[in-house]
Amino acid sequence: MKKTALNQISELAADLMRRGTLIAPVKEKAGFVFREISDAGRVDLNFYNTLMSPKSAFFPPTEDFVRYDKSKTVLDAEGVEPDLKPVFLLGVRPCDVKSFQIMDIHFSDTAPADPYWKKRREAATIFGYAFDVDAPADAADFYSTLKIGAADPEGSDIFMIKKGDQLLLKAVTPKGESLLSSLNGLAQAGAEDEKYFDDYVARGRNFKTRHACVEDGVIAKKLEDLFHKTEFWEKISDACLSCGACTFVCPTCYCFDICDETLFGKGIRRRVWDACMFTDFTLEASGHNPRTKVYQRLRQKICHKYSFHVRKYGVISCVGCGRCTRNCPVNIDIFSIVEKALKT
Amino acid sequence: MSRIGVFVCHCGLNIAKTVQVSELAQFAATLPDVVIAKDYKFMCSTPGQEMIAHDIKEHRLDRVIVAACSPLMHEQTFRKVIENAGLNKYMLTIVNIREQVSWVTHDIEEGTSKAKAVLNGAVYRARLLAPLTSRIIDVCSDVMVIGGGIAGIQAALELANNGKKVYLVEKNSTIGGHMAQFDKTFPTLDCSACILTPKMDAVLQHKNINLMTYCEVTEVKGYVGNFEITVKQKARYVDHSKCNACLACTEKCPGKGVSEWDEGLTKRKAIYIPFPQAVPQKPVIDRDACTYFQKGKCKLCQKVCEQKAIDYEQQDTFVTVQVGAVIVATGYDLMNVQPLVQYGYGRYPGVYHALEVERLFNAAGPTGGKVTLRDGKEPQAIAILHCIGSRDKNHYEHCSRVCCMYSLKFAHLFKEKTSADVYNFYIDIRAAGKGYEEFYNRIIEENVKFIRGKAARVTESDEEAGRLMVEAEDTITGKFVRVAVDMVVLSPAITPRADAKEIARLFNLSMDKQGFFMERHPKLAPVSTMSEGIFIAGVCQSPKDIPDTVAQANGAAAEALTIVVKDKLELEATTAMVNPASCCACQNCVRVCPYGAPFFNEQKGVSEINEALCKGCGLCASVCPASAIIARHFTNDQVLSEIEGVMEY
Amino acid sequence: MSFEPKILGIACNWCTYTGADLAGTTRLQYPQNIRVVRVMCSSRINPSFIFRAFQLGADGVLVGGCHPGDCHYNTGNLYARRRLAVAKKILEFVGMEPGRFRVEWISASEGNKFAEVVTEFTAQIQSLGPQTKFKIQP
Amino acid sequence: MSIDFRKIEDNLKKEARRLLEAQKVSLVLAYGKGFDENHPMPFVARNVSDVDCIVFNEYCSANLARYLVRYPRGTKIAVAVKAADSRTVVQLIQEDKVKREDLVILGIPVYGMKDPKTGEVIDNKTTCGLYNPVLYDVLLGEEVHGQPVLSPYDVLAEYEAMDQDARWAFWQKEFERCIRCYACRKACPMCYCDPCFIDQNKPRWGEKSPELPGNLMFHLTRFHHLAGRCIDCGECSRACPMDIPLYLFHKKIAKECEEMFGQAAGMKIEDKPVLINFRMEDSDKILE
Repeated sequence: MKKTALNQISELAADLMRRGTLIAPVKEKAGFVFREISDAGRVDLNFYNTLMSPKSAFFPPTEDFVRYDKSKTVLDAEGVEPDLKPVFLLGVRPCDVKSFQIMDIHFSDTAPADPYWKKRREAATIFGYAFDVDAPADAADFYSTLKIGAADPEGSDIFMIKKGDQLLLKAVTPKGESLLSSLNGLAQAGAEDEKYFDDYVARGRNFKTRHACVEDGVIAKKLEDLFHKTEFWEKISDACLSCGACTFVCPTCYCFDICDETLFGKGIRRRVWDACMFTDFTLEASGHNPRTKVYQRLRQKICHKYSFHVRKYGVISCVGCGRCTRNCPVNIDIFSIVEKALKT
Repeated sequence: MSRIGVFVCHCGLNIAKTVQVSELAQFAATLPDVVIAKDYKFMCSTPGQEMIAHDIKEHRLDRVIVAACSPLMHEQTFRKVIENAGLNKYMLTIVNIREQVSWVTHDIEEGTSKAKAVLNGAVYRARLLAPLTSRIIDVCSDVMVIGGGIAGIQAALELANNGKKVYLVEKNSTIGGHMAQFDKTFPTLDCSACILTPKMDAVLQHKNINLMTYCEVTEVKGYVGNFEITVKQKARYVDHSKCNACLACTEKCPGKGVSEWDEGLTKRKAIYIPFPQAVPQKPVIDRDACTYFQKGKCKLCQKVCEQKAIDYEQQDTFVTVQVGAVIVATGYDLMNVQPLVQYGYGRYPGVYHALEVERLFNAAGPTGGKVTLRDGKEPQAIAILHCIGSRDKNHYEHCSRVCCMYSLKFAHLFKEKTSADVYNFYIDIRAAGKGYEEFYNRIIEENVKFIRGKAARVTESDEEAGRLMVEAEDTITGKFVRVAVDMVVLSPAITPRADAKEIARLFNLSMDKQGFFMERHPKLAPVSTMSEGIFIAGVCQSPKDIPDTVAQANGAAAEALTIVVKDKLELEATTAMVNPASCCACQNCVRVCPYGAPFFNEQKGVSEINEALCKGCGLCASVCPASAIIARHFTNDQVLSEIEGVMEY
Repeated sequence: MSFEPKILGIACNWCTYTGADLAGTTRLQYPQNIRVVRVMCSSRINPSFIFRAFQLGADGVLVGGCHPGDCHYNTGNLYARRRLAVAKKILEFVGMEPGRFRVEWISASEGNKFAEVVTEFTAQIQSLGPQTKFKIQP
Repeated sequence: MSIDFRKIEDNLKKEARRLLEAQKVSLVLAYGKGFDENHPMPFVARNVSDVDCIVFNEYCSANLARYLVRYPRGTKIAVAVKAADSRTVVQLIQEDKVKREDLVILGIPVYGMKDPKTGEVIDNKTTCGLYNPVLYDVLLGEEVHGQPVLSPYDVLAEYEAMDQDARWAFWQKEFERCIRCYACRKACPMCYCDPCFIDQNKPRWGEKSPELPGNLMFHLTRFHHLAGRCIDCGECSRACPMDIPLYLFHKKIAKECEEMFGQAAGMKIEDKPVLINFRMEDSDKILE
C-alpha cells in the first residue's frame, strides 16, 4: 500500500499522464465532471460525487465507428479503432465501480461483445475512491440499500481512501499492483495505514444511505405483477417530463442510437447516447410507436432496471448513486417509486 | 442512388464566353450520382432537346440538370423535354449560369468557379427531388376584363366573339376611357369617336359581354382557372333596369358637378351621363353635386322620371363571379403637373395640359371645337412643351412614348383651327411608329416652329400684360430663347393609375420602378404576369399608342383564351402538405396562410392543407416548428442540401 | 491573395431572383462570391437555413425578398421580416458579427440594386474576414 | 411583507377540495411531497382523497402549466400558477392549445422561490420578475404590492456589454457542455412539439451527437421557435443538469421582441404571438 498527501495529487496525476490518458474529476460550473486531463493541476478529489457518471470513459457520448467518403463516384469507407493508450480512471466511487461490472454484462460478457467498450475497459486502470463515511450521505443516494458499501474496493484496480490530509492507495488487482509499485513519488504506507484502510472498508459496509432493503427477486416479481396496472404507472409518471436527464447521468444506462453525420459527402457513422424516455426511442420505421405515452416509458425504465434485468442477468441494473434523483427537473425519485411499488 | 444527367449549355457565346463550359461538364462528371455530363452549343434547340431525351433513355437517367439560362426562361421547355422522355417533369433542376453567372462577370476563372458551386448545389438538390403529380382542375370558361378603355373593349370583344362570356368591369359610369376624350388620332388624323363608339356599342349589344360599369373589384380569391372575384356595384341611385335613357332627368337637374370628361373645363349636372355617346346611355347621380343629397330636398329627377327609376336609397351592392382568367387593362393617369410650379399650371390661365387641349379641339367639348383661351380669345401664339415630368430623373425616368406624336397632332390642329404661331419645345422627336416620321415631316412643312430644348420655365410676360413667356435653351444654337405666347400646352408624363397599387395587390401583380404592371418576360411573355391566369394589356403595362394597345389587347385575349378553351387545367404540383405524424397542432400554418389553405382538423388533432387553395409559397413550412409541413419541391432537406452544395466549392 | 468569401444568397422567385436575372440581362457586373439559392418566397426561409449556412462555411448570408407590401403572396415577406429580424438578434447575441447576415428588399425591376447590394455586401464580408465561429471543421 | 407559504398551501388544498368535490374539474395540477422537504414534486390531484398530499413551499418552483397540453382537449383542469406560470397559461390560450373555459386558474402571488437543486432564490434572475399572476380565477394569497426591484432583463447587461468575440467565447463554452438530454425542451411549457425538429431525420436540422455543431443548431433554432413565446419561467435553465444559462438567451430574445414588436409573451389572451403576426408598418430598422 502507498500513500501520498492529498495536496500532492497533481504529482500523481502528472505521473499518470506520462503513462497514458488520465480521466479524473475536475470542478466545472455545474459540478464535478470526469474529464480527460490535460492540466494535472485541475484534478480535484474534493468532491462528493460527480455530476455525470464515469461511464463515458468506456462508453463515450459519441463514439465513431466508420469514416466514409461519398463525395466521389466511388464510396470509400474505413472503420475507426478506439485509441488504445493506457487509460487511468481516477477517483471512481464504489457504487460507480459497481456500475462497470453491470455494464460489462451487456458490453463484454454477453455475445456479441462490443469491441469499443471491451478494448477501452481492458486498457483502463481504475482508481476507486471511498466515500467519506464520516460525513452524511446525500439524501438522494441509496447504494447501501443495493448492498454496495461506501468503501468497497471490489472492482477497482487500485482503491483510494482519504485519511486526514493523506490519500491511501491500495492495489486490488495484479494490474493495480504492478502500476502502483511503479508509480513515482508515493510513500510506502505503514501498518497503521493498513489497519485504517481495512477498518474504513468495514465501516463503509455499515454506512447507511437510505433505510430500506430491496431484495432483487422480490422487487423484480412485484414490478412484473404491477406491469399492467396502468393506473399505478400513470400516477407515478404524472410529473415526469420524459426528458433524458436521468438516463444521461445514470452509470448503468447503456442505450444508444447510431447516426451518420455527413458534411460535403464525407462523414462518420457514430454512436450517440439515447434514452428510453425519448418519444422517438421506440419509433419504428413503419411509423408505429409502441411506447407513445410517458407512463409507458417510465414504466419501461423502472421495470428494465429492477425487474427485467434481474430476470435476465440476476442483478438489478442500478447502483443507487442518486444521480437521477439529483438531476430530475421535477424531483422524481426512482427509489421512492420502488418503495411505492413494494407497498402496493 | 440516383442517376443524374448534367447538360451544360453554351448559349452560343453567351455562357461559353465567361464560363469554361467543357470544364464545367467534366467537373459535373466527377460528382457522385452523375452518370453523364455533356456540354452543347444550344441546349434549348431541337438537337439539344433531342440529346437530353436520348441520354435519358440511353443512360436510364432519373434526374436531369440543365445548366443554362434562368429557370424563369426555359424551365417549362426542359420540363416538357424530360416528360416526353418518360420522366416526371419535376425531376428537373435548372442551374442559372447565364443571367446569374456568365452575364455578370468578365472573368472566366471567376465565372467557372461560381458555375461549379451552383451546379454542385443543383446536384445536391437533384438527389432529393421527388416526382410530383400535377393537380388537374376544372376550368371556368368565363373571363373578366378590368377596365373599359380601348384595351379592355378590344380584349372583351375578341373574347366574346370567340364565344366566351366576358365580365367587363369599368369603374366609371361609361366605357370608352381616355380614347373617348380625344378628337383626332395621330398620325392618320381620323376621328377618335368615329372609330371608338361603334366598338363601345358592340360591347353593349354583345350577348356574351356582361358590362359592369360603375363597378370596382374588391376581392380576388382562387387561382388560374377558378378565380372568384367580388365586384362592388357602386350605388348609381338610378335603377338601370327601369331607366329607358330618356335623359329627362339630366335636363331638369339643378345640381352642378365638374365634368371629368371635359377635364374640369365645363360643368355637368348632378344626374348625368358623362358624354352624349356614353355607354350605357343611362345616368348616375353624383352625390356630392346633388341638391337632394346635400340639402335634403329637390328630387326633381324623381319627379320627371316616368320610369320611376330614381332610387335615392340605393346602396352599394356586391356580386361574386367565377372566371377562369383575368385581363387587367386599367390604363393610365396623366401626371399632376401642378407641383411643377415652374410651368405655372393652375397659376396662369393660359397653361393647359394635354387632355384639356384634346377637349378644346373636340366638337363636343367645352368650346364646341374652337380653340379659345379661358377668356374666350383666340391665342396668337402657342407653345407646346414636351417631356413634362417624363424623361426626367426628378420625376419619371421613362419616356411616355406618345407625347411627341400627340404634340405634333396638336400643332397641326392649332394650325388648322387658328392662325397662331405654334412652337414645339422638345428634347428630341421620337417618331418610330408606322407613318410617324412622315407625319413629323408634314408638320414641319406646316410652318410649326421647333425649338430643340426642354422648356425651363413659364412666366408672366413683363412686356405684354396677359401673355406668357416660355424660356428654354435652344440646344442647336446654344442660345437662351424666350418666346412670348398666349397659350402653353404641357405634355405631361403618362403615369400608372392612382389606384394601380391596389389593383396590383388584388391581383398579385408586380410593378416596375415607375409603377406600371410588370409582364412575366419583357420579350417572350409581354402580356402574361407572374400570376398565372392574369394578363395585362394597354398602358397599365407601359405607355403606348392606340395601335399597340389594341394589338396587346388582342394578345391578352388570345392568352386568356388558351386557358379558358380547355375544360381542365394542370396546376403546379408544388404545394404544401402536412405530415400528420409530426404535426404538433400549434396551428401556426392556419394562422399565417394568406389563402386559407391550411385548416385544423379537430377530430384528428392535426392541421391539414387544402391543396386547391395552396399557392406553394412555403410560409407554412417555415413557421412550422415541428417541420411537419412539406413544401413540395422546396422541402427543408432540398433547400438545406442545395445550400450545402453551393457552400462546398 | 485576397480573401474570397463564400456568400450565400437566398432569393425569392418573384422579386429578388428575377431582379438578379435582370442584373444579368443588363450585363451589370458584380463580385462572383455569391451563390444564389432560389425559394418561392422570402417567407419560406427557415431561420435554421441561415444558422446552417454559417455552419457550412458561409462567410455571409444575404436574403432577398419583395418590398414589403409587394409580396407575390401578399404578406409572406411581412412575416419574413419579423422572423428574420429575430434570427439576426439570435446571431448577434450568440456572438456572430451582425454584418454577416443581411436582408434586402429587391424588386424584379431592381437589377441595379441587386448588383449594388451584392457588391457592397461582398466588400463588407471581405473586410470582416473569414467566418470561423460557426463553421464546422471537418 | 413576507409570503405565508402555509396559508397558500391551505388555500390551495381548500380550492382543490372544493373544485373536486363539486366536480368542477377532473384534475388539479398542484405540488405534492417529494423524497424530502426541499424537493416537492408536481402533483395531480384527481380525487378529494388526493388533496391531503398537496404541499406548497418555497421550493415549488416548477411551472405546472407545462402539463396542461398533456391532457385531451376539453378536460376540465384546475392549475396552480405563479406569475410566469400564469403567463404560460395565457400564451397557451393564445396558441389555442388550451381553452380558457376549460381551466380554473389558481393564482399564487409569491416571491422568493428557490431552485430545489441549488437552494438559490430565483426571482428576477431565472424568472420573469413578476410577483402576481396575470390571469387567475382565484388568488390563493395576498397580492404582492410593489414592483420588482430588478427588471427581469437587468441580468443581461453584463452579456450585452461584451464584444462579439467574448460573447461567442462564452456561449461556445456553454453549448459545448450540452449533453443533449433535452431536459430544457421537455421542461419548457412552450415546447410542445413531439417530435421536436431536432429529432427528425428528414431533414436533419443538426447533428445528433452532443458536440458543438449539433448543439448550436438545436439551441439557436429552439430560441427562434420560442421567440415571442417564452414567458421567462426559467424552467429550461433549472432543468439543465449541465447548468447552461439558457434563460439568458431567452430573456435577450424576449427583450428584443418586446422592443421590436411592442408585446411581451403571455400577457394578454387576445394577443397574437408576434412571429405569426405582422404589421404593415413594422420598420425595416428591425433588420439592421
